[in-house]
Amino acid sequence: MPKILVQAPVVQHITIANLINKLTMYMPGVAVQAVPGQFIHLRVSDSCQPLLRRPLSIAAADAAKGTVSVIYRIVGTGTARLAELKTNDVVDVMGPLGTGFDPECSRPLLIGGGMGLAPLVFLARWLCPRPLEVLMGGRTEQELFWLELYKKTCDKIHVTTDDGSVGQRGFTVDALPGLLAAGGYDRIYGCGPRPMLEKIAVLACRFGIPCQVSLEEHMACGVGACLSCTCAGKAGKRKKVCTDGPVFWAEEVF
Amino acid sequence: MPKILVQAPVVQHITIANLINKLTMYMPGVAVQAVPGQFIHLRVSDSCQPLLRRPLSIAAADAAKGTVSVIYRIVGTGTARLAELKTNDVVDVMGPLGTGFDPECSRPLLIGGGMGLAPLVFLARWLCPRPLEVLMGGRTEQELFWLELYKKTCDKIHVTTDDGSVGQRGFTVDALPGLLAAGGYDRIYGCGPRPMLEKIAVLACRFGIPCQVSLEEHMACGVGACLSCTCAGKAGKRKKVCTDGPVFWAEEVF
Amino acid sequence: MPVNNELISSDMMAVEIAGIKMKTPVMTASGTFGFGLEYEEFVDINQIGAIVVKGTTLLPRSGNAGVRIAETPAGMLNSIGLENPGVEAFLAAALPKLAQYDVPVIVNIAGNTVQEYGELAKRLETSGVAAVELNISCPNVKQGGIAFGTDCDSAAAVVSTVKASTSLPVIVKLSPNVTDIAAMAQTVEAAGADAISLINTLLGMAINIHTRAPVLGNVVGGLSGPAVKPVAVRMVWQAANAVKIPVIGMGGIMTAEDAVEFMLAGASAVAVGTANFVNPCAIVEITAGIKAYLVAKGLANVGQLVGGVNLNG
Amino acid sequence: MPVNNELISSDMMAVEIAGIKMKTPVMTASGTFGFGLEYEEFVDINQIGAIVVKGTTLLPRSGNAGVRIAETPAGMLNSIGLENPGVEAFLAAALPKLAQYDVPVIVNIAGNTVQEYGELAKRLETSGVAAVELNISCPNVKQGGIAFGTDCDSAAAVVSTVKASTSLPVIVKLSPNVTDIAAMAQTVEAAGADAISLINTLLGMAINIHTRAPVLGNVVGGLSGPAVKPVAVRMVWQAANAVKIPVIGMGGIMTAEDAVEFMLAGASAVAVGTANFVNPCAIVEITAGIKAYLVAKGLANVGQLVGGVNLNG
Ligand SMILES: Cc1cc2nc3c(=O)[nH]c(=O)nc-3n(C[C@H](O)[C@H](O)[C@H](O)COP(=O)(O)OP(=O)(O)OC[C@H]3O[C@@H](n4cnc5c(N)ncnc54)[C@H](O)[C@@H]3O)c2cc1C
Ligand SMILES: Cc1cc2nc3c(=O)[nH]c(=O)nc-3n(C[C@H](O)[C@H](O)[C@H](O)COP(=O)(O)OP(=O)(O)OC[C@H]3O[C@@H](n4cnc5c(N)ncnc54)[C@H](O)[C@@H]3O)c2cc1C
Ligand SMILES: Cc1cc2nc3c(=O)[nH]c(=O)nc-3n(C[C@H](O)[C@H](O)[C@H](O)COP(=O)(O)O)c2cc1C
Ligand SMILES: Cc1cc2nc3c(=O)[nH]c(=O)nc-3n(C[C@H](O)[C@H](O)[C@H](O)COP(=O)(O)O)c2cc1C
Ligand code: FES
Ligand code: FES
Repeated sequence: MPKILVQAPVVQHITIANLINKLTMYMPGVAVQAVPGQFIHLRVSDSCQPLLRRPLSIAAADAAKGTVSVIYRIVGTGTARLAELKTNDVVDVMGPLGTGFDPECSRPLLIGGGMGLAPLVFLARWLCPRPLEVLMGGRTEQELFWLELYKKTCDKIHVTTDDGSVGQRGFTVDALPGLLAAGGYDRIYGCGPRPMLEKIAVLACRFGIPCQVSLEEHMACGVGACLSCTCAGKAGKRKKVCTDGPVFWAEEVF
Repeated sequence: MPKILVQAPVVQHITIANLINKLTMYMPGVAVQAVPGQFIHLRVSDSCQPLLRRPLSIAAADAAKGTVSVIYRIVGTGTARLAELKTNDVVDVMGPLGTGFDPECSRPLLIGGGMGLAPLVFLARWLCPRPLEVLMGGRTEQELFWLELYKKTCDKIHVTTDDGSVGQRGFTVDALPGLLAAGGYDRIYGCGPRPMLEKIAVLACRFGIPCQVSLEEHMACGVGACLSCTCAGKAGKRKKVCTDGPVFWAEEVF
Repeated sequence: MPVNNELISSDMMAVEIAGIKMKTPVMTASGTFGFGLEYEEFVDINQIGAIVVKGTTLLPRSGNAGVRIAETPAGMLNSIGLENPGVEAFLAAALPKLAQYDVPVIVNIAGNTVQEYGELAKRLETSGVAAVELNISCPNVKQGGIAFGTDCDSAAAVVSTVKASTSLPVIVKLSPNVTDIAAMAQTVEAAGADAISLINTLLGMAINIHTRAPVLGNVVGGLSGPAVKPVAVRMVWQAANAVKIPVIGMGGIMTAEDAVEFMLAGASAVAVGTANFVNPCAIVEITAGIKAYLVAKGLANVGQLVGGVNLNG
Repeated sequence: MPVNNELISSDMMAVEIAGIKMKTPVMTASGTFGFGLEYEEFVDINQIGAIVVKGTTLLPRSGNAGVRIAETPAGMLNSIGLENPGVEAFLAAALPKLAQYDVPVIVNIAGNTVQEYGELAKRLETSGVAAVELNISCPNVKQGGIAFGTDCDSAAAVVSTVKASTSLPVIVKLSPNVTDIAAMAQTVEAAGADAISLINTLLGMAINIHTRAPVLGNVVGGLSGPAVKPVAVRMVWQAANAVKIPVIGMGGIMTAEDAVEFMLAGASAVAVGTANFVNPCAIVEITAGIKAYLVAKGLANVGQLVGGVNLNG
């Protein structure tokens, strides 16, 4: 699976919620190879302002159409630049990068917090037609535009919000013990803030369910060359989030 | 005449020759004050790449419509950025800056080389309906799109090209002695490369004709604060091209 | 009772550096704001913390020949070479105009010799001058420039001579072109400096690959602007931790966020240089932005920011 | 007779630095190109002048904790802290893979003590290693780092110890965080360096004004990228004029124009660092661009550029 550099035209760029956009680009070479959990590394400006690329998870890849989509939140300069892209503008993209999720399971539970739900959209589609459940957490009702993106692929959608405006009040991890006790899952996939993933890993271990998590670190190269993204791994071995991950077995990194 | 900072919408942006554009912006406060020879200082990017503003001479100002135009050649990063502007885009502009031409004359000769012809377009219009002659020089026929811009205001247009493709072969200054000997001018206005201006100054002095020249220097502030643009003046006194000029009496600076 | 915004805001922004009372901590950086009035049409001069005027010498100087500025990625090089009309012309022409405003005037001075610094400081001990800033760090002149600022002994000699020649507060402007900025800060503190300011420009160079000539007439020049900000913040942090006298921070400040960053690193006041060229209203916008930051963070006084970086954060 | 472009171009681009024969003058900068193969899918490794691998230490190091990079205007700060698997792992795992290619491999080494540098150099005197580059300028580790590179005596001690321990060519990588780069260059030349490379990163800092914490886990980090280019060009120019040994120039090279600028300033070869992150094809594009420049200017050999800046231009 070679990593490639492409000048990808924008096919569609839509706002799906407040400050959340979905960007679809034409890059057949990436689309045909991509697996869920992998990411692309986008150049957001042709000047050196900002200088570095921005990593975004692949939220959809359509090998037939040759398109790859990302779902991103506008949080700073780089994503604000990205938001200016119009149809047919060309984006400089490296991809697909990193190691994706392992699909060997029959009753998975997907757990996503915030933008961690973006790569899981792709994963859910990929795992179809397995019976699928997703546990999603957001701060308020406003973040639950994700429901729409999961309803076709998932049989059951469990929702928590910090303020209780939709679903159960609290965090995903508060709802998790109950779900796991009800049982039946043979795999957990988690993506979201690190504290959430750590708690998921503990519970997964307790319930004896194999668990994969997707990590985030600040990245310069995206290909394992700069060591800006490494995290502590098992037995003191460092892991590169950009190439050894972003997806890891929970016990590799926690 | 206060200098102002305005966010000026682009009214029209057209290509008038290869790599030469005319940009018209709405900035009534500048338009109403501007006199020929003055310039505006444009920010070409909202990031710090490029960082500094770019000075461009005012080529037209329409107080009634509130518009100001510049004619510029794409030579580097900044002017390339400028060239991307579309109608209704907003440009951050300081102006009007510098000291303009003195209009007290009755039979002026305007002499322009290359982009030095841009401010003289405005000057020619301003001096109407005096009998006007312009001597213009370019490298080839391709640069003589200027003819079009002067034919309404000028009675006589004298042309030189380096390659002789139009008008007299040679430089403007080669044609100048003949014109001055034929006589009758009571003012010379020159704008263009420094060596040309120096020669004009010498001839003007020899023929006893008051002469104003417009100089160019690299500028940071444009308002007299940084001293990046100063040139040697009379009696060892330094002159700021951005505020004491860009228009000087020839004997002040040569 | 209606809130008097003006009063609240003055109080929350006021600072005092080495006895100089300023309405805000935002000053102009020497050499980027002329003699203080060039930006009058864009900025309400009375809203500036202090005006630091262009480097002034005993005799007039015409500066360096050739091209004096070059643009670089997120920065600029300059090699003005201390062009200025000399201290007498400053006193006769520029100072009276500045005196109309209610803003402290700080005169940046450069000498060819240690003695010249002393003479300049003495000459400037006059009504209307709030302090002198010793430019021992100008990279653009052969003498009286960077040599004093990169050698501890010379720096100390300049400072003690000036202190002996004037009762004005003495700010020493440090060069970033040194191995150990903390040692330099301590040296000038020990020699009697009332405050330090930093950074002056980093020595840089650019070459035109088509003509093969240096872009600047003077071959090398001083780098300023956003590009140098990380170096400046680091040096302000190191210097502020090394001395007890107040630190005036500068180097690439374009926004209020940048100014706050310098204050958190240890600066009691900040100066804005290159940003003026990009945005003539930079100083007032930065001042307003700091105020807004204080309000948003519930802070009563800008002094609460100084040195507030939390290393265990 | 058909022109053999391949041959012409190899000839015109070939350089030899301290006995290391390189097909082109464009090398990788240590720490930005991993162990040489991470960019394999983007770059034809055989077209690279030389591969300088990540800073290697005697024992494995896990590097600094917390966030390790921060973006700055036209640059970046890094505080990797010399994470690496140690010299034995390098020799066992990385070197054999690099040996497949026809490209000189230069190992960047860092020791905690003078002796460690010697041991590392001795251990690396093995087939497949073309030279060692002494990293006496890493701003991100407490020992074995910048301290050696900012003090002439320590630098000389490291160089002479290494020279006594190996017959490999020794390149000394200088820190820009010094007052007098020319003096440092002369010191390491006198101590036996076969070449010098510069600049390493400028020490910088960034603070998050919302959390008040330093952006980098290590508080300070090294600034690289276009922002530092003017400083790097100036230092290369000063160093090249101070020594007779060849100079490898780096610091913010993004384009062929930048590379040519360094060579005109006096660099016999150049290294590309941060640019790889922005454009994974940077090295090949820069190489092609230099060739195109030579052709356009009618130059037969890239060596003709070296030190070609015309000060009277
Ligand atoms: C493997 C991976 C996949 C990601 N997938 C997504 C996604 O699908 N959708 C989404 O909205 N976001 C995703 N992120 C986070 C996204 O990369 C950042 O939000 C983005 O880089 C912020 O850039 P900015 O310039 O807008 O913000 P700024 O805060 O201005 O960025 C400053 C610098 O910090 C880096 N940075 C800031 N936040 C992060 C972060 N959370 N992770 C890594 N680097 C960061 C930026 O890349 C940049 O170098 C992912 C991150 C990683 C590492
Ligand atoms: C008072 C004044 C009036 C001008 N009027 C016009 C005009 O009407 N039409 C026109 O086409 N050009 C005019 N110029 C020149 C114009 O400013 C430059 O062509 C332009 O700044 C180049 O910017 P760039 O980024 O495209 O080029 P680059 O070469 O990339 O610019 C690099 C830096 O050098 C400066 N620079 C480059 N060339 C010049 C130059 N000739 N004069 C001053 N600074 C320069 C730039 O401003 C910038 O800071 C004028 C210059 C001055 C000083
Ligand atoms: C054009 C220019 C002229 C300068 N002249 C002086 C000077 O005369 N004296 C001085 O101490 N510093 C001088 N400086 C340095 C600035 O005061 C300031 O220290 C430096 O530019 C860093 O701040 P900045 O990045 O905000 O510009 C000058 C800087 C510039 C850009
Ligand atoms: C992420 C990163 C890691 C680096 N690691 C090393 C290193 O291990 N050893 C070293 O000598 N220099 C190291 N450097 C410095 C570079 O080799 C180079 O000197 C510097 O970045 C300037 O070049 P650039 O602007 O092209 O990046 C590192 C730079 C970066 C950005
Ligand atoms: S981002 Fe460079 S090693 Fe992971
Ligand atoms: S451009 Fe600043 S003084 Fe003229």
